Amino acid sequence: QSGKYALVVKSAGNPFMEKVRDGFSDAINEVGGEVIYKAPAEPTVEAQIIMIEQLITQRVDAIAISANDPDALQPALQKAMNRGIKVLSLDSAVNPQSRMVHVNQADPEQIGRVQIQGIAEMIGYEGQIAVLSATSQATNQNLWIDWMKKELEKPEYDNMELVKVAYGDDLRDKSVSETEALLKSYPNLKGIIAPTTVGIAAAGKVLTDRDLAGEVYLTGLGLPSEMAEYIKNGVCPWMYLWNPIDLGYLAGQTAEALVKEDITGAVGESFTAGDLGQKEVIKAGDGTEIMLGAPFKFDADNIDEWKDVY
Amino acid sequence: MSEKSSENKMSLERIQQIREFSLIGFIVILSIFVQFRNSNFLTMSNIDDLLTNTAILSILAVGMMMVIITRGIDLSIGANLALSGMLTSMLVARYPGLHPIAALLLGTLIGLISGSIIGLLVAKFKILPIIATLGMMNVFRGVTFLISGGKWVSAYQMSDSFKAISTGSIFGINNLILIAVIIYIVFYYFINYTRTGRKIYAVGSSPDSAKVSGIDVTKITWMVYSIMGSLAGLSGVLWVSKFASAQSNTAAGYELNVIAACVIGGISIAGGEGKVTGLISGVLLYGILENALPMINVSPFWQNAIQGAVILIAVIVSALIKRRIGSSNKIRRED
Amino acid sequence: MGNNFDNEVALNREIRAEKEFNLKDFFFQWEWLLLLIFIAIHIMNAQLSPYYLNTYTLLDATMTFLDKAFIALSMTFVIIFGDIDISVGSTVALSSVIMAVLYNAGLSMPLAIGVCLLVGITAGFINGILIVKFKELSAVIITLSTMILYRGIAYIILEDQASGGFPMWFNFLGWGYIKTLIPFILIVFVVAAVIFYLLLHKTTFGRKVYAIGNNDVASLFSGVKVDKMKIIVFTLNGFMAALAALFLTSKMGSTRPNIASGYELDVIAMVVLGGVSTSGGKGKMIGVLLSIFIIGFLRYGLGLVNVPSQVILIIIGALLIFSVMVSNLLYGNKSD
Amino acid sequence: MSKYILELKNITKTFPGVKALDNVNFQLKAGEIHALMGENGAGKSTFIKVITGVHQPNGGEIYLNGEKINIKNPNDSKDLGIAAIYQHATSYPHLSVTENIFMGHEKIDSSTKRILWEDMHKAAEKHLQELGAEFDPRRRMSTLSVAQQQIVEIAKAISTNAEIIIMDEPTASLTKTESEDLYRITEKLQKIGTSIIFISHRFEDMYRLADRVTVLRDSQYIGTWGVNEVSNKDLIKAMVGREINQLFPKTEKEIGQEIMRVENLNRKGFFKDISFSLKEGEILAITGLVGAGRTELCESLFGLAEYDSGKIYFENQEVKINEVRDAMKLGIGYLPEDRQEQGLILDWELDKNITLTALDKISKNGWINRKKEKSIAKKLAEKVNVKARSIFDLAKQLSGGNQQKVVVAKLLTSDLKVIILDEPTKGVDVGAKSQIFEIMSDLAAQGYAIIMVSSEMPEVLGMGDRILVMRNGEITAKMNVEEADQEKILEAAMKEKK
Ligand SMILES: Nc1ncnc2c1ncn2[C@@H]1O[C@H](COP(=O)(O)OP(=O)(O)OP(=O)(O)O)[C@@H](O)[C@H]1O
Ligand SMILES: Nc1ncnc2c1ncn2[C@@H]1O[C@H](COP(=O)(O)OP(=O)(O)OP(=O)(O)O)[C@@H](O)[C@H]1O
Ligand SMILES: [Mg+2]
Ligand SMILES: [Mg+2]
Repeated sequence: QSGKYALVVKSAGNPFMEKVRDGFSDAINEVGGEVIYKAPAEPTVEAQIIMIEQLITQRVDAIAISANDPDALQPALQKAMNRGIKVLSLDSAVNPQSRMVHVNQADPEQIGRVQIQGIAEMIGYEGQIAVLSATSQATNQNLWIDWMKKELEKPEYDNMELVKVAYGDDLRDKSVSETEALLKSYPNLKGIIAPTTVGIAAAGKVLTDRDLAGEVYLTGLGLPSEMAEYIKNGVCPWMYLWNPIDLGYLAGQTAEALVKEDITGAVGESFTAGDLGQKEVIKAGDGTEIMLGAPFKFDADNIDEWKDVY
Repeated sequence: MSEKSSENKMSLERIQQIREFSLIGFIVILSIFVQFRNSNFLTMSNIDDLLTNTAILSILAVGMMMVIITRGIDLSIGANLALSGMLTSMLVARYPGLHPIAALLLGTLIGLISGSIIGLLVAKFKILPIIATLGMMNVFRGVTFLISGGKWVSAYQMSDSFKAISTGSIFGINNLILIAVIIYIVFYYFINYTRTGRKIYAVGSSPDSAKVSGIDVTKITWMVYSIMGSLAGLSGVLWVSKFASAQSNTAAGYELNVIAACVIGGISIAGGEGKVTGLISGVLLYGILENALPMINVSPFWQNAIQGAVILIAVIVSALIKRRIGSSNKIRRED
Repeated sequence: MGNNFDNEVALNREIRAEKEFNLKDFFFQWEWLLLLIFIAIHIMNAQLSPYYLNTYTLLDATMTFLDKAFIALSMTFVIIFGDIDISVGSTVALSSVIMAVLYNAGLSMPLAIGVCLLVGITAGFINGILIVKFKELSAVIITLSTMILYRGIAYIILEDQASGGFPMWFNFLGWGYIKTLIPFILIVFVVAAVIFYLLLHKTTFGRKVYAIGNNDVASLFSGVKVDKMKIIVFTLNGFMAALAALFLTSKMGSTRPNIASGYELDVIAMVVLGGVSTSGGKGKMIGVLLSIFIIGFLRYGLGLVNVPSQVILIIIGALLIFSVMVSNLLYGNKSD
Repeated sequence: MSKYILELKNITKTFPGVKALDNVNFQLKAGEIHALMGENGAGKSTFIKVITGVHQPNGGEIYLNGEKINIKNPNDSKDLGIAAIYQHATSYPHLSVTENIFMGHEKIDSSTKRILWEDMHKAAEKHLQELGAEFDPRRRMSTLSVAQQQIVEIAKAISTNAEIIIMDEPTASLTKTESEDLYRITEKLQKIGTSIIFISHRFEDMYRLADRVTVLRDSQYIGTWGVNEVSNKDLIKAMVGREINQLFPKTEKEIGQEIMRVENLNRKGFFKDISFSLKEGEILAITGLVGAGRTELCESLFGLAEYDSGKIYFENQEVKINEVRDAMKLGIGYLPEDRQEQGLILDWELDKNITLTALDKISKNGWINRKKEKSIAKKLAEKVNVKARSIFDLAKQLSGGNQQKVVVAKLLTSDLKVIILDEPTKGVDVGAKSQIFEIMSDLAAQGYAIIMVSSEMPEVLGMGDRILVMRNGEITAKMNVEEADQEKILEAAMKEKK
């Protein structure tokens, strides 16, 4: 049985998404389906809406999307679902009304908390920390930052202080100047959490250039290839990310399960996701999701095997 | 009579000087304000950061200034920068032994080729600059996506010597600042003291006059876009070296920052007008805004609006000052 | 003119007032070339995708680009002036955000829509006033500043939030069909296009726009109220941006401060490919309309066969340059 | 070897649809001043552009000192020692006077190739002084008046040390005294051996300067004469192809009631204390030296620039003229000084140009009635006798004089009472001039009141009923034409105050 499976990502030219695509293709190839990969040149929701319309016209069987906006795709995706297309989101979710199920790389709560735990360990549970995020309206990041703040309320962090959340807009130049501003405005800063790939690499570069390894610690979410340099030189002892290939693979498997109508995206259903084994649909807010697993920790010991992968 | 002529003597230079002074005054006031809010602002290390971070913008601005003087515009520089940055860093990743100077030259050459294609379109095929560069912006960006295959070139793939291009320093001055200063000196001389440099103004001030007085308008136009391209190519190498990462969407939209810096610096979009000294103050003001806003803890949601308002106020104030001087000059002629 | 005048009877010479029909002149128009490209694109798309040549697809395709196209209609006037307005994307965002926020604060939807349009009008009016009051500054720099400023205000208002939850009927704007076939937006656009066509080519208003674009000094000396005209046109452009905001917002069901970024370049490309020269005074509405549909259908058709967006980028860029180059070669450059 | 320094044989030049030069011959003797005359559109400017390499001829040969040469571009001619002052200013408005003079042949340090600014400023100052000009060479070109810009153009030509200097209507925007300066310079150049080609529509210029005169008509070579060998009448006939009996055709008319009165009008920095009255059917000539503020006065009367104080009465009612529409509503029409920049839309057809001032007339509720438009345009174009094929000719295709007639036609679309004409015959040939004057007289006879600004004495005396002389923004003399003469006017125009 074949079919057309579409994967829509945030924007073109993103190595992480290229790996998601590989995993997705692996899953679809197992059943002999056709993969349609779509990546807008700019990360805008307007471009994604157009792509969804094109996919509807092509009568695909399923659309898996990593959304540039959780809400703005709702009318387009509902139109798709009305035409019988199975819709799921991955990586960056759409709201529950716009999807049948979300494939979650990691629990936002866990992502938020683990980064605080990481930085706390690095700085010895004491001192000022700051967050360098992507854009001020990036939903993913904002959700994680909220969980970070909740984690910080625990008593073991009483000696730690979150002094600022800065936004580098996922632009290299801006992320660099924001990092520099942090260092200057808070001379006692001990740690930076950057839950975004461009931000963490820019921060890593600034700390490296200023020889601040061992004085200011960096962690967050980053691409192994981008961060290899800074993990090895000690600026960022470790950081987290999930495996994009597995993420893509799970999304592909989920899409197939939806198309075959093994699942409908309701809580409690379960299916076999190829190599990843049995997966269950669980409740997430108003909607449902399938969880990939815990975020993966990259450190000096394992970074070399990953830096060439993505 | 001699009194009259000495008064007149001031008019051309005076107007521009006062305009620059007003901009510098604005910069000083802004700096004092920021310093008041964050005492780290006027420290050596921050000024060093500020200049380093503004260096690439300032290099691009010199090229853009010449383009704008000839009544043109170049929207493709961000894409051009990304293309040459990507190509160069891919090469560096493959041949880590590549000498940094060779990398710089290579990037400049790629930029030169891209720029001269645009020059050809504008000068020879008479395509309006905004269309030619808008079209080529798409093409360069697309080509960058394609050759990189969606991959980035990361820090670990770049040799230390390559990364040192932008982190290294001579006499304690960062290389980027140094390169920018050299470029400014060279172009200051070129624009003000060579015949070819003056022809740029002639072409912008009146292309028809230039044509009948035997200036090769096509050649000058072509040259200007080629220079712009070369500077964008050079900036591409500096950029990827500075940030130790090459993405296909590097510097997307950066052209608008450069154009904004130019217009703040008094380069008239209508052509024929603009000076290197004015440009420097424009670039500085822009750099300070970028540097200062993160330092004074304004809400990130306010940064855009503040930036827009400051640019608007800066250009309006300088226009008003210019107007003032212009009209008093006219009245002075009467007696 | 040569020698065919007999100077002895030169006085009170008759001057012809009928246009001779010249086949060459007639076909030697930019618009015909655009029409050819337009047809070629449909043929190509039909070859590439089996889904393409189908009433539903073709009509549906228009829904993907018509929101911007509204702005292109009024931007045509702006560019004929020899000016430019790069703040339109930000105006879309600002008017959309204010509408959403007011609706969610309890304003009724029709009123919120009214406010949306009013915001657009105000934003355009401010552009116009600044441009008229500071003539030495050129529209580029002024609208560059307001572009940053207007979006900045949208950010201040909505910060990182999205705002939506509009009533069901509002959905109709962006997604509705008339007789389940013709997209509502297409009908509105056709009406708007006809109005703008007539306005530009058949009225004194349009005539004055061309006059100002060609020579504003001579227009002023001829009694054209140049400043007033400019303010009206920029205000109109703001209004059209707000209209586009309505459709876009409906399309997305919610709004954010970062919507419609990069719209200005898309809109300018549409107008310019349509044969409207950025140096002012030249261009026809028909050309702009053709170019809107050329770019739109080309994008859609290539997307339909899943050509990577980076390749589409290259194709659109090359098309823009190629077509202008051909027109320069064919019709010669007027300034030369 | 040859007795001619420059010789052109059988030069032909066609533009798409126009044959601008048809087998034209021309010989320039070394050290002579040679006048080139002919109607507007005869091909004079095109001819000199062929010599300077701006245009390439379609046929014919050019000899310099008996040697056949090939001039491919303006640089070639510059290298050969030919310099030209073009009819339409070829200046760089944003640059300094010095740069305008030296663009392309800047003074540079021979080893470093560095531009020597100070040397250039000094040299420029010297050139300007030679020309009797007082302004500073560091000034920006755009701040100069038209006449001053013209002087810069001349300085530019002199600065190249050319052997042949061509001047295309250099006196068109100069007043009498300034023209005198120019004559002096030209003669000085001749004395040091420069050969000069001088194009002008003024006979005065020719008689004062030229040794020989060549006439072109309708792109063709008509003949060359020694200036003293040919009568004025024959020369005009050669140029126009018909006889002109009366250059200033003043018709009998009745001067009616006062229509407009200006009292103590002031605009700071431009004019002060201007008072005069104007009657129906009257031609009021305003003259003075360049820079006297006449244009500025006209602009204020037409609502283009606000006046600071003073009163304007129109048909005995006090009125305030704030913008052009106000003036037009009252029935004031204005023919601006610079027809190309201010009067016409060069890329437009004649019909659209003509009706631009009368869009209300050809439209209903804003809808343009093309049929009506075309018929009005045709009527008016014929009325002012424009030399054109059809009303769809582009304005830029017409020669200067015909362009001026189109601007006059624009005025006639409105129901005017007062017509202000600023230098209406600048750069216009005798034939067209007489036609323009004819139209003027006609209009005056129909009861229009006319204000005519002119720097040309014969015109002022020939056409004006009353004469106002301005100097430095003030009126220094008012007289009736009967009591006026050249001396009186000049004295008032140059009277030093203080
Ligand atoms: N670039 C051009 N393209 C087309 N036609 C031209 C061009 N230049 C001049 N002509 C035409 O050639 C003819 C001669 O023009 P030219 O300017 O030489 O006349 P002129 O004798 O200098 O007139 P005037 O006294 O008004 O300056 C005119 O019919 C003019 O319209
Ligand atoms: N470029 C300028 N800069 C300053 N003031 C000027 C300039 N041009 C003109 N003016 C002012 O305007 C007055 C009148 O100038 P203008 O030469 O236009 O007068 P005009 O009498 O109309 O002369 P024309 O014979 O050229 O028409 C001058 O006396 C001067 O005060
Ligand atoms: Mg001429
Ligand atoms: Mg005047």
